[in-house]
Amino acid sequence: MKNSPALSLRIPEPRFRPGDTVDFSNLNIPEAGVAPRPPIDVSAKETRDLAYGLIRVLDKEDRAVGAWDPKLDIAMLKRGLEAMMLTRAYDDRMYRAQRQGKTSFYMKCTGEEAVAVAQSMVLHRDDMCFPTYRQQGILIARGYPLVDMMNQVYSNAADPMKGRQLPVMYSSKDYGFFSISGNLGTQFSQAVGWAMGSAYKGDDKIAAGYIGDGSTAEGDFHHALTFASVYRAPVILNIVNNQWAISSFHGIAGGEDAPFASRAIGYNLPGLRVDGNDFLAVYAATQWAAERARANLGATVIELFTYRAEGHSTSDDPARYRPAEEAKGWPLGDPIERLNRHLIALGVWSDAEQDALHKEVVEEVRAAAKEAEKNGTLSEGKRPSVETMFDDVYKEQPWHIRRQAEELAALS
Amino acid sequence: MKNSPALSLRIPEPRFRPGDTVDFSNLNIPEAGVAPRPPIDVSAKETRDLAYGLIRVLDKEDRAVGAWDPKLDIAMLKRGLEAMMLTRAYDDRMYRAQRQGKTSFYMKCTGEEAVAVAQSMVLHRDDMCFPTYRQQGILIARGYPLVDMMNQVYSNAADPMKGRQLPVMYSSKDYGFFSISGNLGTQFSQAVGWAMGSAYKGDDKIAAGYIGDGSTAEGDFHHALTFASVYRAPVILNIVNNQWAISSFHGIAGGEDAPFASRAIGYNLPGLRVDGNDFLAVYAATQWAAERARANLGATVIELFTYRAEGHSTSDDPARYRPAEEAKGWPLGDPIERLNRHLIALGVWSDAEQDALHKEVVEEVRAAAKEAEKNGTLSEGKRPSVETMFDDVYKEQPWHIRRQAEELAALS
Amino acid sequence: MSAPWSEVIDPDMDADTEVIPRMNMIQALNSAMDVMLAKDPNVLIFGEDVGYFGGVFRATEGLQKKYGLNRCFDTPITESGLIGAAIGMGAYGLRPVVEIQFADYIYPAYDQLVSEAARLRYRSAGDFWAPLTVRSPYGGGIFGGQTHSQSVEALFTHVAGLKVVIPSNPYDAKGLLISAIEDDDPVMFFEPKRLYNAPFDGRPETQVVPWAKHPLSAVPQGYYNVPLGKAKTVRAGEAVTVLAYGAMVHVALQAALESGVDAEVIDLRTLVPLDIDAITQSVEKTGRCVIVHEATRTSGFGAELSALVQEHCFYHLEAPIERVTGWDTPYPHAFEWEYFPGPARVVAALRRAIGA
Amino acid sequence: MSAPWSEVIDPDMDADTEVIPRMNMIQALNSAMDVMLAKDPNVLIFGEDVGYFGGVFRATEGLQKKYGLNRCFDTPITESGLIGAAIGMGAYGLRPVVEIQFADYIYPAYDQLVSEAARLRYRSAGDFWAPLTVRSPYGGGIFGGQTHSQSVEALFTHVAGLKVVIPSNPYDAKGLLISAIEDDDPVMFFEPKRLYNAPFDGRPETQVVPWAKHPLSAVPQGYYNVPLGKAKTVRAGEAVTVLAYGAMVHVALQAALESGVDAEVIDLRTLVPLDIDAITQSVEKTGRCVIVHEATRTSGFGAELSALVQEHCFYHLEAPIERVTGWDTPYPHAFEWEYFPGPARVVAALRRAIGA
Ligand SMILES: Cc1ncc(C[n+]2csc(CCOP(=O)(O)OP(=O)(O)O)c2C)c(N)n1
Ligand SMILES: Cc1ncc(C[n+]2csc(CCOP(=O)(O)OP(=O)(O)O)c2C)c(N)n1
Ligand SMILES: [Mg+2]
Ligand SMILES: [Mg+2]
Repeated sequence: MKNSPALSLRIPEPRFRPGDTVDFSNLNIPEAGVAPRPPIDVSAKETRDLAYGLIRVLDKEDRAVGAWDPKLDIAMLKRGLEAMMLTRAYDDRMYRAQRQGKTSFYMKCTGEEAVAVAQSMVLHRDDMCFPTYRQQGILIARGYPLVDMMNQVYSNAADPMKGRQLPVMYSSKDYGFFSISGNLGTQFSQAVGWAMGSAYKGDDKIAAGYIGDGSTAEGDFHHALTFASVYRAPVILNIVNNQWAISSFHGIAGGEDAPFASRAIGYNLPGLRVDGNDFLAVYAATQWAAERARANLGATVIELFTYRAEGHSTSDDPARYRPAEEAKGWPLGDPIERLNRHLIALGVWSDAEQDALHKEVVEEVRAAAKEAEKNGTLSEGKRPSVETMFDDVYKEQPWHIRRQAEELAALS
Repeated sequence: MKNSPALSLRIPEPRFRPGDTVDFSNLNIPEAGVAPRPPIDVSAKETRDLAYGLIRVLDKEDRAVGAWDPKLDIAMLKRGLEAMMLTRAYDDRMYRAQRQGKTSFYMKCTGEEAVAVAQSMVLHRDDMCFPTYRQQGILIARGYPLVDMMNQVYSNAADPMKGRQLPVMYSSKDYGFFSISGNLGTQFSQAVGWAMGSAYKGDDKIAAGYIGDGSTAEGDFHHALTFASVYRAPVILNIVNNQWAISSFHGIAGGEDAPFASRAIGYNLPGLRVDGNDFLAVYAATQWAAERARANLGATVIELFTYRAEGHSTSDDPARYRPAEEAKGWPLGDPIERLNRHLIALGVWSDAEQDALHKEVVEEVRAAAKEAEKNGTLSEGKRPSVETMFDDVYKEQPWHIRRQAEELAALS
Repeated sequence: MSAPWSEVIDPDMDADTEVIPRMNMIQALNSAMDVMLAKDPNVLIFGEDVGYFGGVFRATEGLQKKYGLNRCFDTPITESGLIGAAIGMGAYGLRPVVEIQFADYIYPAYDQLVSEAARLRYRSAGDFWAPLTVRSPYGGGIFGGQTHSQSVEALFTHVAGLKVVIPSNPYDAKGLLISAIEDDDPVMFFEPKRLYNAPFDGRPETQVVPWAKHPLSAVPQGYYNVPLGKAKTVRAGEAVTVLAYGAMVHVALQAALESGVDAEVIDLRTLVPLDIDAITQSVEKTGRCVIVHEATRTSGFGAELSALVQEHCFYHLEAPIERVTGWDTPYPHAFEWEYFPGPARVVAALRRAIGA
Repeated sequence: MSAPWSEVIDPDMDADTEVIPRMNMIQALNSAMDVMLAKDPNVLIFGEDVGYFGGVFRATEGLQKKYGLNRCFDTPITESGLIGAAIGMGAYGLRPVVEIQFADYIYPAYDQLVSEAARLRYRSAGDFWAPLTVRSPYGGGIFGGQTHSQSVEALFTHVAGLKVVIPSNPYDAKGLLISAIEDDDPVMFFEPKRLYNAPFDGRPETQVVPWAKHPLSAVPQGYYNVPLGKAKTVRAGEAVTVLAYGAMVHVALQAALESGVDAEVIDLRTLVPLDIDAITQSVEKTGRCVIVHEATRTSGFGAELSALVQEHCFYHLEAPIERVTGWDTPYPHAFEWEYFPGPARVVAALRRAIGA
């Protein structure tokens, strides 16, 4: 024993810190089109190479290639492009609204738009998504009113959440969008439970859970995979690996040595690792997993490999912990640009049309914001009525909460 | 969507329930000696076949075969045999003591003795084990006084735990045996933390954590593997898969479709699946993992494939949920019998010696029990002094606890 | 000395069921689940060992056999996971009734209960909710040591959005559990395990009398409910009000008997929402109050009761409110009866309260 | 109107350090960790984002750079896992100081804290213990919505084996944190995040005055400690005792000023173990008591304080003890100031308490 070496801790560090030159050339990025597409009743073990690989459809020439090409028609592609662009324009506007003091907080999903948009186009509206705060694209792709999203961000008089939630914590049962929680991870096992509910009833609805790379470390991740495996729940378990969890890189969650998708195999669940900035790859992988779930074959884990191109939230300054140019150096590009180029390569789209669409979505967002601001912002104008803050703690208000409401009312 | 089938839940059920005929012939049991023994710096991925296979050393002719044969000398083998037999005799006596009303509760490890005994012979006494309630063999193999174990079980005046803990919840820092918790799973991440402590200090001590097959579903399992992987902690993470968790079979924990050892790979940790009733296999796998940990190569996950031959505890009647003969049908046999036969096959041991040893350990236990009972049992005789129940909540007794102690004292 | 429950005021059994069999508390709970499984296809039961085996306390015995694997099944050992799944199912429209094997093991699920189940309706402004019922045996008196004896109710009464219910007898157990299952809010239903098979008045040295001899073991076989939020006066008295719940109701009755103090004993039954009117009416009459619970004293639910009583009845109080509780230590195995707040301690408090 | 802290009784700074710089609370906490990292090689710091980045509130800024990766590092996002690891390290002989990024996110670690950290010494009869310090920002006033504003202290005061500490100013923050790190029991150290950068008296409409203008921002650079278990009278008065901690100390002082009521304001600083003597001495003098905290009312720590005050001072009390607290709802984003118990609510309670 005494001749063994002194032990030491390994504290993982990201490859680049502020001041370092960004060089992602050692990142192993398989070519588009090479990943095989197994039948949906494949065994978990047989998906191993997919879990360690990367499903990609769009190649360097912006063409859709390989077995995973979902062969979408042009209208669908354009719908996807528009929803992603609208999402980005929405984010930009709301970010600025926060900077202008109109609300307390905001979170963008810049660079990750393909995840929510492509998935929500695959899923049905009566399937249920259990999103994190970076899947606003689901609501936008499904046509949820922008004004209502903004009303929520402003906590104003028309906020569907009555001012109760931090900005971006939307909820809409009608749009298959479960109430977002501020607590990381918790909804991953809830998604499985919801899917189990559908199976229990003999229905045909499926669920989709979302978790960030950093949040996979929470116990909920393990509980979700365990339950999904044991009861063969019809659910898609998405890991959005955007490389960062606030200031911590994915290696702090254990994602450096083994890809997150590979966790799935040990639970006898198929794991797919997907280029998250490739709209077509996300679409195709989700479609595969959804078919599998609907065929009563159980859950699939999908790691969406992407990059958080901006700060964690309006409270964050990423330049403190990663090089400012890291985002630009991300080798998998930008999902909007890539889909745009694909449409151009197909000959059905042009830079001019892209510019026009950009103006359109910006204008749409601007108009919505004007509309929403009529209902007030967090700092000014109309608010939800104060008494409502005592509602919905329980279905019916118990005496002690009623008295507290009276106590507050008596003060003013 | 409407032409998809109605979904349904899969509720796993064990193959045999009371009344069924037990037939384990479909259990895939690899031959002894076939599993390769990789170098300790092997990558996690390369241990895949070991995680899905079963490391076995003792073959059908009771010989030690293959790369995993630890080549122990006869004295070591006899020490192991004796410790296992002593453990079983101890269990039998304490079980009867409970039935006689001398204590409230007891838990046996019958059929699983090889796990604790072999491992504690590999590990150093200043390494730290974080056992569950089925590793009493560690204390016994290390020569912790049987009388003190019994004092604990009786919660009597000489109980080292001062009557504070349920029977079998031993603690002994001196013997590298961490205080057992009644809460499942919690100590798995603590074992990793302790190992991190050793690494932080540049020491050479390692830790061993234990968790049951059923308890792997707790978040702590995931946290332990995550931390062990991220910080490369010098720890052995043991999963004691004895097939049952009270009345729930291993399939309820998700162990039917993918072996528990296979979970390790997704965390970039090597996973070994080991015949837990094969003393030599347990010894060898533990030695491999310990060497790895001491060489600063990090953690290993070991699934010890065994069988809980008796009830969960004195509160349990397994005949309610599994065939009474299931234990006898277990195809991997009994660890004591197997080591006994191995020694006989080696020509250094006989049935007569075995009988004599059996009488010896029974007598040793009987004598210890007589001794312990002088200090009282839970139902009769001396007890720890009542005032001590207010000690050790904090290092120093705060005023409110002191007043409560006075309040109790004033009553009598 | 006669059994303390001879003083129990009879239940008003308005349920129109013919047969009134005798049930112990386990049978009553089982019957509640049986009734609800039959009545509502959205009710399902799961938890550790509750399926084929019927639970370590046998509360779900026979239900899997009667209703099928889907309606009553085992879960992996992850309290957090099973509550998380139950929330998802609740949001789907089901009414999951889950068992946490011992209240001591509820902590891993604390986040799911506090951050999620309790807040879902509020944070979504009524868009989603999860009507789950969490059953869990709690309390001591069974030599369970520190991890099979805990009383955790106060950790949930502090959480807005959860209801907390604790029955003290078979009749209430069934009626309250049915109300809990039918309730659209998440309900924490804590079962005093020492009362499962027989009433217990805190005197371990006396012989166990089975529930069958207790009037509140007359439990209708069919559907009935006992409303949440309503306390029950189980002994009328003039000298002092005793607030109790669970096993402590029986201890309080025994203490009243032993002490000869004319105590009014109130069985709270629901801690949140609390029946404040029943409490204030009694304390305004007696001017004195003793609170009894098994949980650790500091920040126990007794603190809230004491605060409320003095807020509502300050000008009626003639003596300090007394708390008789478990000590601020874990439950030590060897000292079951030194820890358990038995009748002797309640008697002493009653005497102090009336100034005797 | 003068700043309420002009009435603060000056700290007795007996630490023999030459330079007394001005620090805000974040700097004071950072300084405490800096001092302890330098003093004791067994002290190490970890938590989510605390390493290179220095924590989302910057409390650990510069410590990794100064002491190396091993002494201050990031952890995976698993509060339970990091507390579990800290317990193991504590048992090894280290003194881990861990950060839970927001108190709202402490629930996943509840089991490890309650079942393990709190009980380890007791259940092993002193064989093992884990001297960890858990730092966590808590409380509202920052428009953090319901998951960045919670006050969770009562969930820990109920747990025997844990100490609970809450500072209200930079001087105490550093001195108490050093005591907590040196303490051999697990200490929950909750930091009122609204006070991190400036004192706050509950009046959002007034201009922020930096800590530098507050006498208690004079924080010695070196080692000193403020003992656990000792409250501090921050305003002497005769008419009514106000018990407060954290941000509410400043609100209470402001309310005293605004109301003109001659209130004695006690900053509890440590909730467990509580300085009962300081409380009873004051209430026996004033005969009246107002308790202020931000947490939800039902089963909040105010309930325990109320119960204790009436138990210890019943015959001195001339009016009901008042509780001014957060409401029994989650913290609603749009209604920050309707939820936060500001000076207006305390003033009203002071007036009720003195019968005005
Ligand atoms: C239980 C819990 N712990 C900590 C936090 C604080 N927190 C909010 S976001 C975040 C990082 C999450 O990273 P990741 O899961 O990768 O998601 P991303 O933000 O990258 O989308 C942290 C630590 C929280 N909200 N909940
Ligand atoms: C957190 C927690 N949940 C539930 C229990 C109750 N319980 C005690 S042992 C047990 C089964 C454990 O099975 P396993 O992990 O396979 O270990 P084994 O008993 O087979 O050794 C259960 C559910 C507990 N002690 N702790
Ligand atoms: Mg991320
Ligand atoms: Mg087991």
